[in-house]
Amino acid sequence: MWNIILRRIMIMIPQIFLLSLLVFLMAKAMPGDALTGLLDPSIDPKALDEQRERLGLNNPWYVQYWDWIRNAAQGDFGQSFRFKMPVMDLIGQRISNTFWLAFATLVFTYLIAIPLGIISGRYNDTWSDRLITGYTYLGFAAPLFIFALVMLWIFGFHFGLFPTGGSVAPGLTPGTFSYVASKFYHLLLPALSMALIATVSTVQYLRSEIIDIKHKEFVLTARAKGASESRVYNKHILRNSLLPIAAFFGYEITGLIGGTIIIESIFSYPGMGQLFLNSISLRDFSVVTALVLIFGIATILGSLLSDIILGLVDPRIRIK
Amino acid sequence: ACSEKEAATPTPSTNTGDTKTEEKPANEEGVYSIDDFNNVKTNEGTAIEGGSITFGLVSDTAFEGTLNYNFYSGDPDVQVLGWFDEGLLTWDKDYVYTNDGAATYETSEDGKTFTLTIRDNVNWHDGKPVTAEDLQFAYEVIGNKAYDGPRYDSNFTSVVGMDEYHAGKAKTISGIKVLSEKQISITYKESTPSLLTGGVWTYPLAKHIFGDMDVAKMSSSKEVRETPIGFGPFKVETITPGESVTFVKNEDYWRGAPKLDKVTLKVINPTTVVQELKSGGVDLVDAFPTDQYKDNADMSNVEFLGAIDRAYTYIGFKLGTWDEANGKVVTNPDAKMADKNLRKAMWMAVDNDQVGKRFYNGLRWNATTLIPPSHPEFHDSNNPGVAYDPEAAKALLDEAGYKLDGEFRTNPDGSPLEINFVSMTGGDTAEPLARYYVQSWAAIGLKVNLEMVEFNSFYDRVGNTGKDDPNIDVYQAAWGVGIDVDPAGLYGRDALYNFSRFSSEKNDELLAKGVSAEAFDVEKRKEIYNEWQQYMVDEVPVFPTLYRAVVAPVNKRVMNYAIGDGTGIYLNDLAVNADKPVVAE
Amino acid sequence: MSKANDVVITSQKIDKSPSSLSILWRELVRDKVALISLIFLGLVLVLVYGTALVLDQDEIVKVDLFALYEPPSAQYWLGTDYGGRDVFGQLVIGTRNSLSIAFLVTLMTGFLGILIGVLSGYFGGVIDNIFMRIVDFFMVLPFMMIVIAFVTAVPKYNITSFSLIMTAFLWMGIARLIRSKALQERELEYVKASKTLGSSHLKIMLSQVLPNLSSIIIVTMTLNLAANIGLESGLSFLGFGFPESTPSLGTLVSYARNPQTLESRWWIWLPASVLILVLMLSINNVGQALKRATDARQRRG
Amino acid sequence: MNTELLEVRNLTTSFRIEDDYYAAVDHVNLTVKKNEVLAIVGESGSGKSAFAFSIMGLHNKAKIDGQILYKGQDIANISPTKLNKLRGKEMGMIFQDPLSALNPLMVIGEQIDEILTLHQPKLSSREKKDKVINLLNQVGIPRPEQIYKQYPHELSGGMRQRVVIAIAIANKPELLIADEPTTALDVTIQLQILELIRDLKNEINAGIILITHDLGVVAEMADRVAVMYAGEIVEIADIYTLMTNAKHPYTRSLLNSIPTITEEKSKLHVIQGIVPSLKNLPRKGCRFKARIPWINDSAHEENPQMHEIAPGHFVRCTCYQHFHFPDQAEEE
Amino acid sequence: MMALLEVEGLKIHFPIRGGLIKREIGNIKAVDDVSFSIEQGQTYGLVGESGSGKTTTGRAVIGLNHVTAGRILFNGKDLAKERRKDRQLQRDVQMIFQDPYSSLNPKKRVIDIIAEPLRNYERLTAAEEKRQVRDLLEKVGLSPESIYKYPHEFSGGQRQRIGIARAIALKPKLIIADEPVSALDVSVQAQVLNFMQEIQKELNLTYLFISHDLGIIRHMCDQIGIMYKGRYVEQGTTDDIFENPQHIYTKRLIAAIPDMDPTKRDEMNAFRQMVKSEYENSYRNFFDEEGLAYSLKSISDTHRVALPQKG
Ligand SMILES: Nc1ncnc2c1ncn2[C@@H]1O[C@H](COP(=O)(O)OP(=O)(O)OP(=O)(O)O)[C@@H](O)[C@H]1O
Ligand SMILES: Nc1ncnc2c1ncn2[C@@H]1O[C@H](COP(=O)(O)OP(=O)(O)OP(=O)(O)O)[C@@H](O)[C@H]1O
Ligand SMILES: [Mg+2]
Ligand SMILES: [Mg+2]
Repeated sequence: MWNIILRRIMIMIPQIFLLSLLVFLMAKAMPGDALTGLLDPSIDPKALDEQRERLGLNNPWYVQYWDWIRNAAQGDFGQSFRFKMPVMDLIGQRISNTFWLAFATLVFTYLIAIPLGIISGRYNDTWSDRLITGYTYLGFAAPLFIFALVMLWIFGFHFGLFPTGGSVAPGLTPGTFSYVASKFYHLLLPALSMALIATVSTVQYLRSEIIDIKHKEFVLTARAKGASESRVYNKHILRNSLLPIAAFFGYEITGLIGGTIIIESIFSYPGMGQLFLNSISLRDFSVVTALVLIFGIATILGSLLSDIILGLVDPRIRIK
Repeated sequence: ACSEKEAATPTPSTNTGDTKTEEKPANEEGVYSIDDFNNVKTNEGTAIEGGSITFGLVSDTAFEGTLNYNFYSGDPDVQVLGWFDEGLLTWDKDYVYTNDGAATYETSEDGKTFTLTIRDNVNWHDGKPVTAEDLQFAYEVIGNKAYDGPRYDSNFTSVVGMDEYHAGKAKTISGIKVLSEKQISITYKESTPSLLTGGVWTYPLAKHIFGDMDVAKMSSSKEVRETPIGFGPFKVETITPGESVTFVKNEDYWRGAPKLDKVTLKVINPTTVVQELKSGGVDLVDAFPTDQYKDNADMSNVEFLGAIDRAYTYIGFKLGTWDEANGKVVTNPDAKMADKNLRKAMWMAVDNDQVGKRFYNGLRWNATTLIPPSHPEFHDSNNPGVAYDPEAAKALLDEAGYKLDGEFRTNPDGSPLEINFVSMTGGDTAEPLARYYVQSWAAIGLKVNLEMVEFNSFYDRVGNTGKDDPNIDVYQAAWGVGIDVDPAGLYGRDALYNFSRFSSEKNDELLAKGVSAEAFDVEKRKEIYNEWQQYMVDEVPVFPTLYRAVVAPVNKRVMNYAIGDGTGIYLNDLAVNADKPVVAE
Repeated sequence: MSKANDVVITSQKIDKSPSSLSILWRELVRDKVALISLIFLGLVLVLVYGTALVLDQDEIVKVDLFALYEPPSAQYWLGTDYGGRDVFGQLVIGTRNSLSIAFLVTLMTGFLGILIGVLSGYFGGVIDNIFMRIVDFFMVLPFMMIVIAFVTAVPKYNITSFSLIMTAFLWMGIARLIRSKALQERELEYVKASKTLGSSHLKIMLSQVLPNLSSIIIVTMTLNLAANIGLESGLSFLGFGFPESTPSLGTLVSYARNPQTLESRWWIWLPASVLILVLMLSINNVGQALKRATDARQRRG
Repeated sequence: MNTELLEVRNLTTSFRIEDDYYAAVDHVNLTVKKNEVLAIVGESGSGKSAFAFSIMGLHNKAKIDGQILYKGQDIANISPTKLNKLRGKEMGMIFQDPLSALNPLMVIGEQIDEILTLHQPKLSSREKKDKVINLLNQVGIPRPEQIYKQYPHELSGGMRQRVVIAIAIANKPELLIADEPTTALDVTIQLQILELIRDLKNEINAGIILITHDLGVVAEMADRVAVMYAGEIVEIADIYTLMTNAKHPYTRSLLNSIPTITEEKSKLHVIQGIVPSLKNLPRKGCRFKARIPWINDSAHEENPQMHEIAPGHFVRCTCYQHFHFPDQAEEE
Repeated sequence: MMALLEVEGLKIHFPIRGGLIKREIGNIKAVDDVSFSIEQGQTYGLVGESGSGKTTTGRAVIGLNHVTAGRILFNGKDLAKERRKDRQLQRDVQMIFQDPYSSLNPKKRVIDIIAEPLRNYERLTAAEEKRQVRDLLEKVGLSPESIYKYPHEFSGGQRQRIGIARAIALKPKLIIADEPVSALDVSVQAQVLNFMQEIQKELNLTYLFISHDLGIIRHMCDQIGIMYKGRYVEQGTTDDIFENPQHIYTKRLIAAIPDMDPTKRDEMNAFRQMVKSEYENSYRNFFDEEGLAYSLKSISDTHRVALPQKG
C-alpha cells in the first residue's frame, strides 16, 4: 500500500514538471502580454520596454521558465500584473470561495446521488426507479451551462430567491455568523445547480453497480445464510457498490474544476474559475499559469486520493 | 498629458455606456438621442439626515483593488477611488484646471512653472494634513526606476530634472520645489496649453505612510490594498477583495462633512444590473450597458442620466510601418490603401447614422471628426465629416481607376483588389457591425475579407509592439480620449499608437501648432484643431465612425448627483430623500 | 478430394448469420425510443446538411440593420438576432457546425485513441507502460482550462485548430477503454492461436483484435459524439469555442447571457438550447441502445 | 416416512424470456431423507442449479410452482422472514464457484461469523470467534487464527471452497445442498473436499443434495442418484442399481462416455447433439429423442411418464426396452 | 528412431517485480529443468495439478513463451532459435487450445478462421483456398456448408473440431493440445477425444497432450510425464505410471481419482488412507528441503522417477 502511494507520488513529480512546462510554454505562446492592455499614448513605449525587461519578459524562454519554476517551487508565482499583488495572495483570496463552492457541490452531489442511486438500484424497474432514471436521463443530456442559466434565471431573477452574483453580501465582518450565513446563501444556488448535473453520473453508476452486485453469487451466499433483505443490502450490496463511488471521489474533483469555470462565470461568483477567465482575457500570465498549475496539481492529487481511497477500502488492492 | 481617466485608452469596440431619456424618443421608435439626456439628477423631495446608498460597479470582472491613484491601472479601481480620494485640482467642463479644488494654482509668466497651494483644511483620513511634500513624494515615487505602475508618462517626463532623477543621476527632481508645508512648485521643460488640461499630476501620496516603504513593494502593500487612505469625502471601512467596498463618511472632509453616512460599492455583473436596479439592490451604477437600455428605458424607479463619452470608434487604414530603431512612423506610398480616394470611398460607403440608430438605439451616433463632442470647445460641430453616399463612393472609385471586374473592383493597374479587415471580438454587436461594414463595402464593389480577433491579438497585430502585421489593411478600433485634446499621441509621427502609420509634414505642423505657445489662446487653438480635423477628413488615414454616450440610471431617491466633468456637484452633497431605495413597479 | 469439386459449386450461397454489426442494428431497431431518436437524428442531419447546400450561408449571416430582433414571423421563422440575421438559418448552420466539429473531434479522438489503445493493449509491457504514462499525464490536465488557454494561445485560430485542440485533450478516455479491452482480448486464446498460426502482430491487431472491439468502439464513439457536442457548445458559450462569426449552438445559447435576450427574446437562444438537449438525448438514446446491444447481460430478451 | 427431510412435488421453475415463461425445472418430484446423499447429475444446462436455487428460494425473478415440503412445511410459499429462519440454520448451500461466493470486502472470519450472528444471536463475540475457529479447523484449514483475518482473494481455490463449506455447515443444517462443489478443483483437492462432505454427513446426519456432472464423484459419494435432462428427471435409482443397471438411454450414454482408468482403450461413446437451450426445449414427447437418432421413434411414449421398474428405481419413458446399446451403431 | 521432439533441461522463469520501481525481486520457476522426448506418431501426456507448469511447457514448445534455459529440438533443430526464421518449422508445430469458445475469433467466419494459417504460409487462389477449407471441414466431420457460419453457431464440440481443422491445415507433425476437452461436457468430451485419435492415425500426428484428468490421459497417451511445481516427478509409459507408480506424488494422484464402482468405496477409502500416510511418512525421501522433486532417475528403459541422488 505504502509502496503504491510512494510510487504514485513519484510518478506525480514528472507529471507536475511536464504540466508546468506545458503551462508555461502555452502562456508564452499567447498573443499579447500583460502590458498589451496598457495602450496609453502618453506613456513612452520605452518605459513599457523597461518594464518588460524588468519583468524578464525579454529573456529566452528557458531562462524565464527556470526563474518561474524555481520560484513556483517555493510557492512564489510572482506578481499578478493586473492586480499588482503576489499571485499566491490573489489566489488565496479566491481559493476559499472556490473551495467552499466545490465542497458544497460535492456534499450535495453525494447527498443526492447516494439515496437516489440506492433506491433506483434496489427497486429497479419500479416507478420510483423510473422517475430517478428519467431524471438522470435528462440530466445526462443537459449541458451544465444551459441548466445553470435556467436555474439562475428562475430562482435568481424570476423569483429572486437567491443572490445572483458575488460570494458574500457587502459590509459583513468576516467571522461573524451573518458573514458565514451570507457566504453559504451565495453559494447555495451555484452549488446546487452544479450538483444536480454532476450527480447524474454517480446516480447512474451506483444504480448499475447495485444491480450488478445484486446478481453476484456472494449475495446469494448471504441470502442462503438467512440474512434478511435489508441486511443483505446494508452489509453486502451497499458496501461493495459504494466502493467504486468512494474511489471516484478524487476524480470528482477533476470534474468539478471544469464545472466551476462555467458556474462561476454564470453566477458571477468570484472564485478561481472566474479569475482564470478574466486573467486569460487580460493576459495576466502569472495568474493563468499559476491557476492551471494549481488546478492541475489538484487533479493529480485528486487521482492520487482516489487511488489511496481505493487502496484503503478495497482489500484486493491493499494487499499489493 | 493626462491624469485620472484622461489617458487615451483603447476601448473595446462595444460595452460601455450610453444613454436615453424617458421623454420623447426621436422620430423612430426605440431611437434615442443624447440631447434628450440630462447629466444632472433632478432632485425631488427633501433630503433626509444621513442615509446610505449602494453604488453598483458594472463589470464582469472583479476590481483589481489597487486603491491608490498613484498605482491603479484599471478603470474599475478608479470607480472605487473616486469615493475616498481626489486630486488637488478640479477642472471645468472644458477640462481646464480650476481653483475650486483642494488646492489652488498659479502659472508663472513663461507658463512653465506651476505653483500649487493646498488648502489648510485638507487632511488625510487619519487626520494628518495633506502637504506639499506628499505631492513631491508622489513624483519621486512614480519617477523611481523601481516603480511598477503605469503612471510614468509625459506628465512626469516633461518635468524639469525628471529624466536625471529617473536615470538615477540625481537624488531629487530639480524642477519640483517644496516652498512651504502647503505650497509646491513644479517646473516643466516647455510651456504648452496641455499642461492646463490635465498635464499636471495632482495626486499626493501620503508620505507619512509610504515614506519608509520600498517603492517596488508599494503597489502590493496592505496600505494600498486593504487599508487605503485618501482625503476624499468618504473613508474606506471594509473591503471584500474584488467584490465590494463599504465607505463611511469623512467628517473632516475639506468641503464639509458629507450628507450620507455610508456608501456601499459592489461589483455587479452587466447581466444582473437591471435586476439590481429594479429591486433597489443598487441606487446608482457607474455606467449602464447601452444594449440593455432600450428594453429598460421606462424603468420606473430610476432616472437615467446621460453624458457624452470621451471616446470614439474608428476605422483605420494601414499606410505604413513602424520604424523601431528611430521610433518613427514610416509611411509607405505604395501601400494597398495608399490612395485616399479609396479610403474616402470606403467612408462614404458606410451608413453610420443607421448603425448608431439600429445597433445602439441612437446612443452611439455618426462621428464626423477625430475630436469627439466630449470636448465641446474643440470639436468642430460644423464639420460634417463625410456623408453616407454609396453612389458617390462608386463614382469616386471609378474615377480613381478601381474598375469593376465582375462583382468586385480591381486595382487601377488591373490586379485584383482584396482588402483584409480586422476587427475585435467582444460584445454582441462587434461581429454584426464588422460584417455590416464588409457588406457595405461589397455594395460598392470592394472585396473585403473580415477577420474577427480577440483584443490582445488584435493590438499585437495592429502594431502595439511596433511589429505591424502586413496582412492587415483595414482595422476597426476605438480610442478613449484624454482630458487633453492634443491628438499627437495617437496621430503624431513618433507615436507608436499611430496604428495607421500615417504621417505628413502638414500633419506634423498642425499637431505642433496645437501645443505651441500661440495655442494658449483658446480661439487660436480651436482654429488649429479645426484645420486638423478637416485635414484628417480630407486625408482619411482613419475615419471616425461612432461617438458614444454614457447612461447612468440613478434611483429616484438620490439627490445632488451628476455624471460627466465639470458639473460642480461633489460627492459630499450626495443625499437621499428616503431611507430605502425606490423599487420598480 | 474428388468430391470436393462438386461441393464448390453447390454451396455458393452465403449463409446469413448475424454479424455483430447487424446484431447492433437489430437491437437498435427493436428499441423504440432509440429508433425514434435515430430517425430524428437522421432528419436533423438531412435537414442540416441538406439545407446547408441550399441555404446561402452568406445570406444568413448578412447583417440587416432594419430587421434587428424581429420576433418569429413568416419571413423569419425563428425571428432575427441583434444583427438582423435569421435565427433559423443560423440554427441550421450552427447545428451543422456544432455537429461537424463534434463528428470531427469524435473521429479524430477515436482514431488516436484506438491507435494508442490497441498498440498499448496488444503489446503490453514497456510500450503499454510508456503510453499509459502519457495517458496519465493527459488525464490529469484540467481539460477546460487547458483548452481555453490553448484556444487563446493559438495564433491562427480557426475551426481546424479548435478541433485539433479538442482532440489533443480528449483522446485519452477512448485510448484507455480500448487498451483495457485489448488487454483482455489479447489474453483470449484466439490471439494466441493467431500467433501460433504465423500471423504478424499488425495483422493480428487489425484483423483479429480490432473487429472484436468494433461494437465497443461504435458505442463509445456515439456517446462521445454527444459529449463532444456538449463540450463544444459549453466552450462556445464561454467564448472559447468556435471563432466568432461562425454560428454554433453554443454561441446561440450564449446570447442568453444578456438578460434581456434571456427574458424577452427567447427565439434566439431557446431553440438552440432545446436542440442541444434533444440532440444529446437522441444520441445518448442511440448510444445506450447500442450499449445494451453489445452487453449481452443487458440485452433485452 | 418420518425420515423424509425434503419432499419436492411437481416443482416447476420457469424463467421469463421475451415475455414468455419457459420451465427450466419441469414437474420434478424428489425426496431426500436424513443422512442420505442424493446426487443429481446431468449435462450443463439441464436445470440442476435451477432446481437447487428453487429449494433455497434464491431465485428472485423466476416463477415457481409446485410444493417444496421441508419437514412437511411448504417452503415454496412461505414468508421471507420464516424462510430466513430456515436458510442458513436448517438448510445450507455450497456454491459452485468458491471465489464469487465470498464477499470480496469481508474477512473470512466475518463471513462465517455472520451466519452465527443471524441464527444464534445470543452468542457473545468471544464465543462466536471460538466457534468460527473451530469450524475452520473442522473443514481442515490450517492456521485458522490467521485465515480468520484474511480476505477471500488471499486464499487458494481449495481453501475458499472449504470456507464456503464452513459457512454452509456452521449451524449444522439438516439439509445441505452442494452445487458442483468440486468442479473447479484439482483431483487431490476434490478428494479432500468430498471426504469432508462425507464426514459431515456422518457427523450431523444431514440430508445432502449433491449436484454434479461428474459420474466419478457420484459413484464415490451418492446413496441415490437422480439423472436430470432438459429440466426433467429421467431416472432415479440407488447408486448400485444406477451404476450397474441404468435403464434410460441418457443415463447409459453418460456412463459410457467417460474414459475411465480401468477400461481398455476403445472408442468412447458419444452423445449426439447438445442440450437444447431453454427456449428450444421440446415440450412434447421424449426430450432426449433428438439425441438418439438411431432409435425407432415409435419406441417413445407420447408423453413419457416416470415408471417404477423396481422398488426405488424410476425411469422416464419405456423406450429403454427397445433401446439397444450397440456400440457399433452409435456413430452414423 | 530419433525422437521428433526433444526437450532438454528446459527452464522457464518468470520475474516477480516489486518494490518502488518494480525491480525484479525474484522469479517464479514455472518450469525448472524439464527434459523429455516424444517419438513420431505418439501421444505424450503431461499431467499435474494446477500451476505445475504444464501449459508453460507446452507454450514454450510452440514459441509463445520465452525460454530461460535449455533446448527444444524438433527433428534435431533448435526450435527456440530457429523457429523465427524457419517457416517449415513454424508449420510443423501447431496447437489446439483449451477453450473452444475463446480460441476462435467470434468475429470471423469459419472460412477465415481455418484459412488463416493457409493465408500466412501459402499463396492460394480464393477457390483453391475454399476447396482446402472444405476438405478440412469434411475431415473434422463438419458439413462443408458451414464455412460461412460464425463460431457461435456451433456447439462446443464442433468448435473444438474447427480448432483442430485449423491446427491441421498446414499438415503439421506435432500438435500441442493443452487441455483440449476440459471445458467440455462429458458427452462432448468423448466426441473430441475420439476424433483426435482418428485424425492422429490418419495424418500420423504426434501429440503433446496436456491435461489434469488422469482418466483422459490414460485413455489417450502412450507416454506420460507427471509434473509437480515445475519439475518432473515421474515419467514412463502409460502402464509404467498407472500400474507401477513409483513416486509417492504419482501414487497419490492416482489414488485420488474417483472410482466408478460404488461397491468398492470402503476398499478405496482404506487404500487412499494408506497412500496418504505413505505420502506423509516418506515425504522427506521424495522431496528436497524446498519441497521440490529431485532429478529423474531411470528405473527401467522407459520409466524414470525423481529420487534423491543417493537413494
Ligand atoms: N435466471 C435465469 N434466467 C433465464 N434462464 C435461466 C436462468 N438461470 C438458468 N437459466 C436457464 O435454465 C437452464 C438450466 O440452467 P441451470 O443453471 O440450472 O443448469 P445446470 O444444470 O446447473 O448447468 P451447469 O452444469 O452448467 O451448472 C439453462 O438453459 C439456463 O440457460
Ligand atoms: N506469464 C506469466 N507470468 C508469471 N507467471 C506465470 C506466467 N505464466 C505462468 N506463470 C506461473 O507459472 C506457473 C505454472 O503455470 P502453468 O500455467 O504452466 O500451470 P499449469 O500446469 O498449466 O496449470 P493449470 O492446470 O492451472 O493450467 C504458475 O505458478 C503460474 O502462476
Ligand atoms: Mg449449475
Ligand atoms: Mg494450464
